[in-house]
Amino acid sequence: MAILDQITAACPEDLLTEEVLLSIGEADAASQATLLFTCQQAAASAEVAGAVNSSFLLTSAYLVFLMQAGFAMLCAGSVRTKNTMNILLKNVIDVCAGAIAYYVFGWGFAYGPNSDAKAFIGAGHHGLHDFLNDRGWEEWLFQWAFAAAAATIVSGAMAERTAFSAYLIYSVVLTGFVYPVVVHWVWDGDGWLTAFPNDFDKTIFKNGMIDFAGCGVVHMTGGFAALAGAYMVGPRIGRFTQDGQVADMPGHSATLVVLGTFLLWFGWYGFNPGSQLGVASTSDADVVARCAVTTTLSGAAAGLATLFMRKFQTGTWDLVTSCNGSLAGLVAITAGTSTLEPWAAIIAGAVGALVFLFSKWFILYKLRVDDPVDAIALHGCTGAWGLIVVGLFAADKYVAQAYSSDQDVGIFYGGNGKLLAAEIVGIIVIFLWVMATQGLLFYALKRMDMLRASPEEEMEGLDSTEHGGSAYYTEDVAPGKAVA
Amino acid sequence: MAILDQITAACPEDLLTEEVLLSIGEADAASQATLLFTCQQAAASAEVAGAVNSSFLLTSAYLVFLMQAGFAMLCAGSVRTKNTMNILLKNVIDVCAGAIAYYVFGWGFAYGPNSDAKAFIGAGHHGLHDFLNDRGWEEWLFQWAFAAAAATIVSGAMAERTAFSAYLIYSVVLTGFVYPVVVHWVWDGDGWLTAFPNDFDKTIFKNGMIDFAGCGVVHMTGGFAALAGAYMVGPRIGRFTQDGQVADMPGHSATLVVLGTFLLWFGWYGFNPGSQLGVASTSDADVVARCAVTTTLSGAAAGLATLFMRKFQTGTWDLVTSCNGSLAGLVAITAGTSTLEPWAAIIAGAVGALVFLFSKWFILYKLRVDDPVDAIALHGCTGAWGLIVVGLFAADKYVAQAYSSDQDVGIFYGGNGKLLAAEIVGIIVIFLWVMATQGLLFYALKRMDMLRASPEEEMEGLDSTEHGGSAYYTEDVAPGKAVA
Amino acid sequence: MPLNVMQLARSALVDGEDSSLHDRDLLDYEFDAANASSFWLLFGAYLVFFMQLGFALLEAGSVRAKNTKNILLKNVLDACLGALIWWSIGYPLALGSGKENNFIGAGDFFTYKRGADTGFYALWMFQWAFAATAATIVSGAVAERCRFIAYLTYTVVLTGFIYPVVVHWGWSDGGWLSAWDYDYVLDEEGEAAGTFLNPEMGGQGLIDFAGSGIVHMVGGGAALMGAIFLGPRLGRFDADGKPVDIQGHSTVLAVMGTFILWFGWYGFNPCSTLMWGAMQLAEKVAANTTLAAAAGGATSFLLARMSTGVLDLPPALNGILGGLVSITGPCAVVEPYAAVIIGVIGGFVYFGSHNLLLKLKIDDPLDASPVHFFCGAWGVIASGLFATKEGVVLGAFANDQYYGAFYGDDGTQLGIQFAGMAAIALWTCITSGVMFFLLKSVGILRVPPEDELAGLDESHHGGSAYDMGEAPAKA
Repeated sequence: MAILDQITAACPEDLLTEEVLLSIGEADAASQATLLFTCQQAAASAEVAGAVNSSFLLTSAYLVFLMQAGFAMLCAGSVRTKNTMNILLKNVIDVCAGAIAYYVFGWGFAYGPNSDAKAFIGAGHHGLHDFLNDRGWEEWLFQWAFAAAAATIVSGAMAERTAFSAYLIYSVVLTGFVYPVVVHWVWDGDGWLTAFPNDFDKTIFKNGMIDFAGCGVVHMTGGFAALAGAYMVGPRIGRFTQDGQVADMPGHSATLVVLGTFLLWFGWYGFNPGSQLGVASTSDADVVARCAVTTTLSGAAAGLATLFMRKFQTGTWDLVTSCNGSLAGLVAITAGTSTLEPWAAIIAGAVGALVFLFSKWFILYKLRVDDPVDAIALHGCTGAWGLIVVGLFAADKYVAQAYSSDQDVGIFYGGNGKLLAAEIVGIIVIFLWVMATQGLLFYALKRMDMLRASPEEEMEGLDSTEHGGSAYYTEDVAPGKAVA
Repeated sequence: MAILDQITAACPEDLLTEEVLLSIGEADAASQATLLFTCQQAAASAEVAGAVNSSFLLTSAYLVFLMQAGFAMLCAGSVRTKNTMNILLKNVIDVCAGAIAYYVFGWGFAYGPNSDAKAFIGAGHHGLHDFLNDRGWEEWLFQWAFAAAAATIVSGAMAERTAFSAYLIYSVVLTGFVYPVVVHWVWDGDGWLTAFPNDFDKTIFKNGMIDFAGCGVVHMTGGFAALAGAYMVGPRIGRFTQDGQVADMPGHSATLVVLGTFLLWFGWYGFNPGSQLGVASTSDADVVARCAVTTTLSGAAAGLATLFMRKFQTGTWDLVTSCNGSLAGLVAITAGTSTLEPWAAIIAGAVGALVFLFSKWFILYKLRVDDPVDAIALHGCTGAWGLIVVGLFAADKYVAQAYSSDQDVGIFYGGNGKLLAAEIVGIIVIFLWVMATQGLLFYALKRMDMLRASPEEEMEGLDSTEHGGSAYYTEDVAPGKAVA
Repeated sequence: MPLNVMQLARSALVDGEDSSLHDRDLLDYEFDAANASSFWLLFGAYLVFFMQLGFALLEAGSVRAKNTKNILLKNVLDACLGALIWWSIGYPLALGSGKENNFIGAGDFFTYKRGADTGFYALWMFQWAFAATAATIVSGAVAERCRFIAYLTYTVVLTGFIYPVVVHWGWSDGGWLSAWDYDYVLDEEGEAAGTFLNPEMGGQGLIDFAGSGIVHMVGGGAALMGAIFLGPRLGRFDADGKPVDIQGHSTVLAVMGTFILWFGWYGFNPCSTLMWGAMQLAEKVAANTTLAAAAGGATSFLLARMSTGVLDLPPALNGILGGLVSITGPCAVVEPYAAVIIGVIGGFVYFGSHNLLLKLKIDDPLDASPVHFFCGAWGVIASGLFATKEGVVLGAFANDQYYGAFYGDDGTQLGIQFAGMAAIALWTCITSGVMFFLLKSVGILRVPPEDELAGLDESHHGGSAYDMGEAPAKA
């Protein structure tokens, strides 16, 4: 009978035991139709759930993409007028070159399924080849947006003195190779650090390192690549005076800094909650909404803490540092956003602000590395703190919800230290990997004399030497040079 | 039998009366399987619907959060260069301090379930304690974004002359206490003004006051707090000349004003449609889409009306006032966005523009209160007009859809005036509450001599006196002062 | 047969309204994909509306400081005026549910009586945001010299007539170019016995998924006509006819605008699936959009580097936009590698047409016509080359018999794409050309030279956009 065949096709197999099938055959037409309709309905509903997840991930990817605009504005506001176009172009090219590099190389190294060294690096899916057998487009888009964010972190730290072509090479190497490898370790089921392992025996401490949205993967990678770069390229001319003092070099527009901060905060609502990758079940929706709340509270607490610490330190209400402080809070919560209680998020943010201010001071005065936007302190050091937070405060019920109940929890919740140890191993390994690969790259560029603009160019400003003009023409009259 | 146990587990209890259970036991296997599957299905579908609603509310909250960037840019563009950092920092801190204050105090006063004076104020849920038993995380986030928006309205009105620490105190008091109480009255089921009452006998006129997205709750509260603040702090030096003339003090960047306007308009699509709190049912989806349309048409009509009125009045095509005009249209539709026809939205917006322009003139020339961004006229007065609009134009079928069919409708749709009367009572009470509490606060600050910067500071600009520098450095050379 | 069990199951499932379980959220079966589609469309509308901000900032940054307020005001009004026109006559002429007509729609004026239809308002919002986009494109090309009254006129005509007609052709279910134009075959008794697809176009319609032709060519074509009839800005070409660079006043604003446009494009393209159920398609569209934008930006950036030796920003920004415009039409029917190729060629098209306009001494301050008109035309043609058969099926184009020439189609689809491209170009250029000609002949098109030199902000808008010093304290 046709309707029986239809029922067999549409209904899940475990429902249709022999007994049930027999009795369906004997039932009246109305009952049969009801069953068929129910089963079709179920299939349609499952499809809707899938679409809910896809659209959620797409939306999150768009928000993370908008963080590029945030980075661009933040960095532009933090540099001097004469280098504005230079830093803006770096941000634009990060996105463009990042998309192509991630399409050709990056995704494959991060998530490709055909690798011989599964724990270390992926292979396959390059150029999205054979991609759809395993994955959805929205996953690629979301991951690309993260890769571009990691790359962009560096641009500010090397601002005002780096040759453009060197930056272009760096950007492709980071999004194409260095960053995807870290992603593979921590987020791919085969990686040796992952907290979502295909096989718990093959991940670190048979437990894995929890890095929900990428304190280590994204922020430490970007932040310590920035350290390698800023160290190799050296300080801006005039940053350290001859008697060893540090000269203040304020950015040219605090308005742009605030605009960038708000855009980044807005984009973070894609970055953190989106990392749950789905929203269609009650538990997913709960995790997603909790991520949004902890993100908010951590950013807020860090902003306030920075404001008061700076007031105490300098006697002024410091806008730009407060903005960076609230970003530090957002970085600090990125790893633990799904597993921390709201009060723990406030602690993570407030202490994160302290970590940020201390490492900002340490990098500038002790290491004497010149970082115009404090990217190293903000993303690298505070990112490491964010990983430690997880080892301390990850709550048992939330770990069970977002990961699994077999995994270790924060030591304040009775964890046995495996999680904290995994986080610390992760911090060390990511630091070493990034410093080694990016340090080598920047060193090579330096030896080839490609890394830094000449002192004359730097004094004049890169906008006029590399980019053919200035970012601003407030004068009424056009400069009047003829176009070639 | 296993399948009966499964049915008992999966189906809602009130479905399974004794009679039904008996008859299920007698039914054939197919019927039993159908019922089981239907119940499972229903649960799965409800789960997806719940997730769609959560994700809708989160997205709306993100958009409302982005309005902070809009306020920041709008206010920054409307003040003079020398006070830019000051106003930007106020906006940043509104978000940060607002989040902490709303977390600790605000939500509990607004929606806490354990109050002894249920009609007036809530209690419980402070610090999100025991929160998850009743509510979802996304609800807190959405409400926090509204609280921060209400607080930020004031910053512009008191710009360029208020001491920063006074503003900090105000901001915490508003988001922690004054605003949540109004929310409780109008939006909590126990409030005495609410249109969603748990018990119709306990709300005003047994009908309630319709304020869908917060003309009264958010905009009047912010707007009249701004009036109290601007009146207490007094006009900027030079705003009123000695012969009683009003001196023009244009803001420093019209570009920032437009940027802010568009960000606000974009965010309003979270503010108004998001206030339906859900989208998954057909009637919810209808209401949400209609809110978006009425919001658009009212903002558009008000922008155009302002443009032509200003052209008639001044002879120029006035950009900044037109931007504020379209924002006035958005304010004017906020209360009635779910219950007005599109043509009524256009009327609400166009008349709203008139209300805005008239009250702007009245406040400046008659009350002689100096409001650099016209926040009082824009949010306070136009917000009151928005409540009246509802009493006039709320359409019967839309009230039935978004509220209930028992409630009164606008008098142009045959209402008996109860709704209009409730709106007017709401306007008066919110005005008095805000003026009394905030007036007292600002008066106390003034008496303690904490409210206003000194004349010298004001002349020099708050950026350099309170915030350690200028927002802009267009000069090439760093000031070269050593960092503390 | 214990009927009550089956009835319970049925009523719980089918008509929740009458069920005794109505009040339980658990059995709220009202939720279905149609409501989610409304949400999807609204979300898309918000993102596309956000593009207004992108255009505003891009255009403001690309003009001189003295005309900033002027161009910003135009962008604000495109949203305001656009909404009221689209509400009153635009939507009705484009997609109104009136009498069947291949050329122009009619019905649903003032959204009258449609408010109760589920999903109507969501679609209206989405379409409004598109209409406002088409109108905004023009303001860049006529920047710094167009009279405000002329601006008001062309916005009304463009959003109220020129653009809706093209939408009707290409996207309505009755348009002569539409891939969803059905004619009903009647049997002897006059009953519908079958459907016949797009008789005007030989059974197939134009593949223009999100509007490379329908939106961008219309906006870009009107922009080109505006730039031609207005003539170049004073000082744009020197006495020998060589172009003189006129720099925009802020690159920061241009970059900010470009990023916001790219962001908004994720509403423009993926949400053009219009349906929640087509999320897999939306994902692919989003990925294609990204790749084409990146490829277009990189290409144009490198071309400019090779031709001028300068690592310049505007070519990169316009190249990104050129890539986005190019992929807007084909985004649903092509593979990712094709999206990269389309973006690369889009970069060339932008760069070439930019230089062509300079040769012809046409001054388009924002390069609105190279980006939107020429890259839009390339996007329409690209569909005829790169559309895969699977893509045409997945993109829900009603007739999947025709697809891209590179995949073995006999060229029919490519021919249709050329015909559609030519029709849109001719319609737009002729109607908007006539309009700009009329405005010019009555002398209200261009501001007087002294106003232009002083700047429109000073002469029309009551002062400069910026006041970086102390307040003038004028009474």
